Amino acid sequence: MSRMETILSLKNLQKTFTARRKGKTYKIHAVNDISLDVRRGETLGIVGETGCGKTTVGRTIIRLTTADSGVAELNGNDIFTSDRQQMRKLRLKVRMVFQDPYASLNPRRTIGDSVGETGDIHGVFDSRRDREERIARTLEQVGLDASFANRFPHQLSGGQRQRVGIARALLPTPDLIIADEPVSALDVSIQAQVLNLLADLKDEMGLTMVFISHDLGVVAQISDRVAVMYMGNMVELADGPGLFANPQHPYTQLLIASVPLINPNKRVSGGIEKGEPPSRFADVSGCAFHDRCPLATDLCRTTRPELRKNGIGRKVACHHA
Amino acid sequence: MLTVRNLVVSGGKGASRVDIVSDVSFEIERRKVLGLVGESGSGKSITSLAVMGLLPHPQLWVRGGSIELDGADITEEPPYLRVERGHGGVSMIFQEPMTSLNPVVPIGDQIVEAVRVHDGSTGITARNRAQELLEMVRIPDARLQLTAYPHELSGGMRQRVMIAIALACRPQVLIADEPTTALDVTVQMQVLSLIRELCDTFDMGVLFITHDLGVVSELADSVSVMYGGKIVENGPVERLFNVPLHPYTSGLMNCVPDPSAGHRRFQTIPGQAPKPGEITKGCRFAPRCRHAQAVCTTDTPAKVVDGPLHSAQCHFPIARGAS
Amino acid sequence: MLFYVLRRTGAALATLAAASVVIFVFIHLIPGDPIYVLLGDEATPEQVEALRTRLGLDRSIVTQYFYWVGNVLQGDLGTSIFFQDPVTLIIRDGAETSILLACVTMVWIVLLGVPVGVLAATRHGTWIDQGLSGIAMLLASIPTFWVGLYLILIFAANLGWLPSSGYPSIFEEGGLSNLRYLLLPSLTLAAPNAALILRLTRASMLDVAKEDYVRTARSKGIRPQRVVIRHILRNALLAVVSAFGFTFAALISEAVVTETVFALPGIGRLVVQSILRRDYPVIQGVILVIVCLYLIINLLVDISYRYLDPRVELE
Amino acid sequence: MTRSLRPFFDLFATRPLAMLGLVYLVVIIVAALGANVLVHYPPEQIEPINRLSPPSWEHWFGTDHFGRDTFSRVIYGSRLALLIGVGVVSFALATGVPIGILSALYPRLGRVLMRMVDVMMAFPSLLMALGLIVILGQSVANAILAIGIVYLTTTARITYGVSLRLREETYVEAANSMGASTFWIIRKHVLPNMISPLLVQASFVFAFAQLGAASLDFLGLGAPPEVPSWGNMLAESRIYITRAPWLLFYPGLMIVLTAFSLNLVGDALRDRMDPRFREMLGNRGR
Amino acid sequence: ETLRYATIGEPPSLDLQMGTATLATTIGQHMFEMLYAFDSTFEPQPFLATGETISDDGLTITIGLREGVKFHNGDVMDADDVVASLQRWGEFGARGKLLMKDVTGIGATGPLEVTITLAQPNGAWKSMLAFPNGGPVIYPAEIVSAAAGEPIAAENYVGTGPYKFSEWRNNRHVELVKFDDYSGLATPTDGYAGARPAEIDTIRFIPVPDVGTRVSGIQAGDYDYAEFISGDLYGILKDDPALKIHLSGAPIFGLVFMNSKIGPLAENYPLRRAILTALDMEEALRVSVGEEALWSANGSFFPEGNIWYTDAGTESYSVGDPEKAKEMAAAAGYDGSPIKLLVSTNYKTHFDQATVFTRQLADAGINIEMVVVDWATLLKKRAQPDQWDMFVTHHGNIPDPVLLTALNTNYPGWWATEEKLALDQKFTGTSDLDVRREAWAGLQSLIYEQVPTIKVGDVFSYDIASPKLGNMWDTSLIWPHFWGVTK
Ligand SMILES: Nc1ncnc2c1ncn2[C@@H]1O[C@H](COP(=O)(O)OP(=O)(O)OP(=O)(O)O)[C@@H](O)[C@H]1O
Ligand SMILES: Nc1ncnc2c1ncn2[C@@H]1O[C@H](COP(=O)(O)OP(=O)(O)OP(=O)(O)O)[C@@H](O)[C@H]1O
Ligand SMILES: [Mg+2]
Ligand SMILES: [Mg+2]
Ligand code: NI
Repeated sequence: MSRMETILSLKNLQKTFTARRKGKTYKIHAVNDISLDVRRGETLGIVGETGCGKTTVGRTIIRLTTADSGVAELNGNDIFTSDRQQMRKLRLKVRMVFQDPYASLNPRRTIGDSVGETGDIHGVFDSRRDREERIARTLEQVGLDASFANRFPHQLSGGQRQRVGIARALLPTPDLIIADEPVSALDVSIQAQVLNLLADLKDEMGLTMVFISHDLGVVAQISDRVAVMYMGNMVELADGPGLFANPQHPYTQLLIASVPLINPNKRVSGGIEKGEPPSRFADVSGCAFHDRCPLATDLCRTTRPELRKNGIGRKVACHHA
Repeated sequence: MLTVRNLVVSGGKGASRVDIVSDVSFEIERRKVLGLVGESGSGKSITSLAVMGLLPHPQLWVRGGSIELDGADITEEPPYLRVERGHGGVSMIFQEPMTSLNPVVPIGDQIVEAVRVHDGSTGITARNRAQELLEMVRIPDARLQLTAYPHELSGGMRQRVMIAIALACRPQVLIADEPTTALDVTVQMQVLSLIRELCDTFDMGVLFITHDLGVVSELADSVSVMYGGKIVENGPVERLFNVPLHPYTSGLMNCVPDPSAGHRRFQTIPGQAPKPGEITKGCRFAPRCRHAQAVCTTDTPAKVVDGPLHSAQCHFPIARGAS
Repeated sequence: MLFYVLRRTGAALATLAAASVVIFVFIHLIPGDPIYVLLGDEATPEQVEALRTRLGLDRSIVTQYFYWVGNVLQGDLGTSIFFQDPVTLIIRDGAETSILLACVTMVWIVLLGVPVGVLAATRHGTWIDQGLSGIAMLLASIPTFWVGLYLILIFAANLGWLPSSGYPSIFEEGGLSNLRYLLLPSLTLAAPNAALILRLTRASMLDVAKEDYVRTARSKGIRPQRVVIRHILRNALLAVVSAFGFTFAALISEAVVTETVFALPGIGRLVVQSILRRDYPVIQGVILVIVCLYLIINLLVDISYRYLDPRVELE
Repeated sequence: MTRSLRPFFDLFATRPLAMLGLVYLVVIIVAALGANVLVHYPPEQIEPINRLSPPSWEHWFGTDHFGRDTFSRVIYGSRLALLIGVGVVSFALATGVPIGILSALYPRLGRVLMRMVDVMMAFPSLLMALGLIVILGQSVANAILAIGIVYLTTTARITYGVSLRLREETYVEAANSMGASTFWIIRKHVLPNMISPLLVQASFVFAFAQLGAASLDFLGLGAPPEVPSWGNMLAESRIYITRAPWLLFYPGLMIVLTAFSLNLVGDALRDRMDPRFREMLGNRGR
Repeated sequence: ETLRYATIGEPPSLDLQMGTATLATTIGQHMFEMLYAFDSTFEPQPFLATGETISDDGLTITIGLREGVKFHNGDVMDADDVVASLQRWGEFGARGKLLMKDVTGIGATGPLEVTITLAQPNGAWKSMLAFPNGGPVIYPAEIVSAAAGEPIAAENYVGTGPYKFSEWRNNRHVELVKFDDYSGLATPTDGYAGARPAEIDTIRFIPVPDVGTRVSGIQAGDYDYAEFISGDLYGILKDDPALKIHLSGAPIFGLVFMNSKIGPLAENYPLRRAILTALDMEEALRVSVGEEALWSANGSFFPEGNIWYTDAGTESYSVGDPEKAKEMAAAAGYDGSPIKLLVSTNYKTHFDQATVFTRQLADAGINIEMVVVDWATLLKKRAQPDQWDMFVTHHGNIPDPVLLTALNTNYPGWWATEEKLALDQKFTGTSDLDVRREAWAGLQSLIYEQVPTIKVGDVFSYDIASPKLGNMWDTSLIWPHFWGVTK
């Protein structure tokens, strides 16, 4: 994880949704001015609570959602301004793994067809044989037998389906994988298998990955660097171990303290009483976290803190860290 | 207080009958939280529905065993009969706060409905009680929120409303079936501490169902681990987590990611959990177990004990056997 | 709310405008000519031309259209070629029958469809359920006029319990007791529709019965009947209510056959006859009115739907 | 093939009535195809001397007012029933499905198309069919077209609804993220997953087409009456309701049974599509 | 008391001068009266007239009018009313031209005297003044002059009859009420002639389109009288004590017209005769009517006993010989190309007959292509010569052959051969009955030779009535009437 070339670079990414409630129009700042670099070969984790904008970040990168403003560059090519043809090529390079392995597989297509779909769309296979071989090889890469190619999704278990989901993102080999909560639908024992698989693939193939999850534990164990999001803002960016050992932003601290651990000595206490994330319809001024933050001051209520390096060299968006 | 003995829940009739929950026994005491953990499909929810008397007939039914509450047999007795017969109450909070509340009825009315049945009070009294309950589960502006519809509340709030409804039934035992899975971690902590607190205030026992070992470890007094419809290990929380007997329990513990542990490979349990009726002989964990031997696939394991409260069903328990 | 109604009304008006063009074009595509119907066998070409000019049928379609629309906007639907009466009057008379027939039919549909649907759902999987569903489907499969003819034969001609046909307005002698004239027709018309509502009620009851909140309701210890009525039925009806709207609107056109069999002076029969004798103003007027009714009913259903279901936003 | 047929047999095994319906439909199809072999009177042969004779050995279902053999007309009628059913269904699907899919995938186009469908739906259906028949002239093809247009709208609506849902499916999203073209998505993802609801819709449309054709016949605007269709047999002979009831009975029975069977089969299919029902059958999806 | 009459449908305008619809006449004859009326032997008798004097050359007809005849609006009828009515009818009326082509003037020659002058003698004038169907019924002059070529509006239905117009509610009923000031004749009722005493207060004509419902309605007592019942029900109904059957005395007959303007049949008389030879009318009548008592395969255009009855040419009627027809067709050069037969389903009889003919012609190797349309389309299409070769219609009973549509050169078919025109001239150009009858025999035999139209056969329609109706006639002359009837 030394200095390496930047593969994906996001600058001032901004996305606002409008929603109507009770006859009023609300603006939801799903992604609020986020800048981020992903380096070749690394796994970048993004964590945060429901609705904080993690998925939106992932989706804007491959333009499943169009960003309002900002720049995204993949290998130096601007994603947001590329035309149809360039976009098609780009989608061969950046691939997604979806949260729900069942929903992301067409129940009427065989596993082989699903895995080979990207190749089929882009016409990368030389022949039927070539196609079958490469599908078989990819399936084996994710620990599935080549015979799975002829099965249907409903004949597979959850863990196997997610392996298929990953296999699909690997054929043909991409530059970047965006994995949106790829394991949160799985049981712990299966989750562990899949996480190991991802780690192995990364080592073997030098995969670059943006790993999105709400589960701090999972992110911690797979990511080289972690970005913490809150209400569309990036509040902290740090290397994995550092973040957990020494969280700087009060929100990160709250998050880490809330993770239930297998530690019979740590008991549920009445300590955490600081409310829920505010509704996304509310327009918050200043620091999005100020109403839950023990350190909040008037400054926090009025001015939005920038993400900047703090005293110990960590990027934090907090007036007090 | 609540005693479940050798509970067997079956589905299907005749040749296609399968036991979804087999031979499950546990006890719940006042002011104590029993954690029931296990992977998806292990039969936790079915067990809790059986206890509630809410199994979906005729697909599922109790084939054997008994459920007693304060000495009264309440097996397969639906809640309204329990009320009529004056048996004690068991209430339940369900996994999905989003879908467990009637979307077209204001939450106040939904609470009042329960208050009416269990307190016999009506009108303004019942309404006041409902408000009181909402305050008790720490819903701000309880009075105003009585007229709110479920979709106007956040997930955490809805789960609190569910708890309020459960409390309105004046339960002796509260069953919480994965009440926090759909919630964010920060909110989860609040709900957990609320349950813990109410358990003491209302002098009730709690059956807390989850797949998250971390949650039980922080909340429960004792734990039962379910696998393939059976309880494979149970014991007080410290014992179980410090010296697990069953290989499944320890395997599970190793799978759980821990943010403070940094990069590491997970230890995994290979394979996947059996479907109901898939394994009928021997130990159901045998195909996935590292310590399994021939006997595991043929004979049902006997109970091994480690102290008065801690026991497991295994031929080769970890503490005694390997490592 | 007001905004929503206005917006929806606007959309309905747009639909209406589009519909008016379609009606007009459609009608003038119909071959044949009211002139020949009116003048009969012996007409000379000069007579034909004279009448054509008088009726304004010699002008271009576009001119005729705008002429018509202009009049419609002033509340004048024109004059029937055949009756020489204002179309509005003719429709008003027929509308009483048709709307009343639709209402009485709706009552049957609700009285038969919903409770029986509930019964079938609560007895789900038993022979009662299967029997009821079977009968319902059978009813939905029988041609209406068949039912009508037999009902007349049995209840009017043989037993003499009910009048065979016709319908004197309730505002005339006989008053409300004239509703008995609508008993057989409404039953005829209700049979297939009640069957559909029954099946819909049953299906959505079963759907709702599987919802988590029903389980929550049961867990509270309230009685099963109350669970069915307050929690299941209430939500199940949400799906049924929108079907009511469609059904009501459909009844008015389905009534064509019933009105013919029972010789009812309704707008369904009126429009068929008008088509057959090419009474353009009446066809246009009636269809326009039916389209309006359809739009109004749907608007009402949507609004009531939004009242019944708090989740739906009044966008 | 076996893979996709199996569940159907499972389904019908649990539903004896639906099974009966299916068997009946097969019998009707066979009868329609083999009509020439099955009957020993041509359906249009007139024998005025033997008119309105009751069922007998000679004429199993009696004769009509032309002295034509009702049995043979009923059997030949199944041809027209099939023709009308298949014709209407094909027309409704061939037009409604593309409209529905395109509207869902191209929202801007969809707004226009669906508004048009709305306008069409606002027209009373039977009257619209009637008007079309008058415009186009009375023939079987035109009856099919007129009824088909009526069901075009509902088919388009259903397709639109399903497509909207499918458009949101994660696997469609996934295909999108792979750079798939719209055509690819329609072909590989939308159409194949629409088959079940369309099948259900088709079976109901088939049933209602029979009833609709019968209503048109009743109003004297159906298929020209020399073609034996059950509907116009009924309509033609309704004045003999007391004089020669068998004339109404047999064709009526055929319509009822056919519509009933189709409804049964459609209903069973619908239940099968319901994932909850599938769950009960044991092949749990997720 | 109300008499409820179930009609087959709704009449077009009740302005009898303008239209020829049967139903309009049935209803209208209760309100409107004419100078003459037919007695039971179809002899025109003075009605509003007191009688006539005809000049020796037969060119001047002076008609005296009854005194003190009251219109429904209270006015008293005088010569001006009659003149205005006759003039309007002559100019715009449905059948007016047939007489008016010979008329040079109509004038009032006294307060109660009208004089008609003719260019040449006309033998049909009296019948035409007695025939209400599309005929010169007498309206008040101011109403007539206001209406001119337009059909009279409902509120202006003012006549002199025993019933006056009350209301017309579409699809519900047309209601007539007794006219208390009716000034009728004192002579005994005889056919339509003589006294017309109104016994029942109100008559309602209620449209009941479905024949089954009309029958059930009589059985259930909802109606007192129902018209046009299917022939096949005759057998059952004639023994039903709950109702009485009333046969029409005047047969209706089916006609199949051929296109004399263009197409394969235009001038190919041998082929037309081949077609005629192939047809067996008894089959067609049996199928379309049923009960034998209700039809008669009569080739003459008038029933036996009628003064116009003749069997000239009828040996070619209903031959039903496919073999011979085939030969004839071959000889006529028929090549098997389809012949378009226009028919509507609105009249079941038409359709049934067309179906039988198509079969019969197929047996003779003549290929008929049925074009099935609704009646309104048929009316429009038959006016366009290129749209059809044959079409099916029917014809009501008429008092004089001049009224026969087939003889009208403007009528679709457009039969106007030299032979026909010559005979026509002979027929209409005199008032001598014998000459006219002879000419008519010639015309009828020419019809069987040139086949401009084919007569199918006589059909006697029947109606049913509740037995409660008293003083009822047994068979109606042409249209059922209810003066004199009690309930
Ligand atoms: N298409 C959309 N229209 C309107 N609002 C949207 C849309 N997509 C997302 N949002 C809103 O944007 C915010 C961010 O959504 P996003 O899905 O990115 O969050 P997330 O962090 O992925 O949440 P989760 O953990 O629940 O997946 C949410 O408040 C959501 O309601
Ligand atoms: N109605 C039913 N009929 C038959 N089998 C059922 C039925 N409901 C559930 N099952 C089966 O019973 C088993 C246990 O289900 P249960 O819901 O108790 O699991 P769980 O432990 O609660 O899982 P999760 O963590 O996913 O909630 C599952 O394998 C399921 O397939
Ligand atoms: Mg997300
Ligand atoms: Mg569960
Ligand atoms: Ni989790």
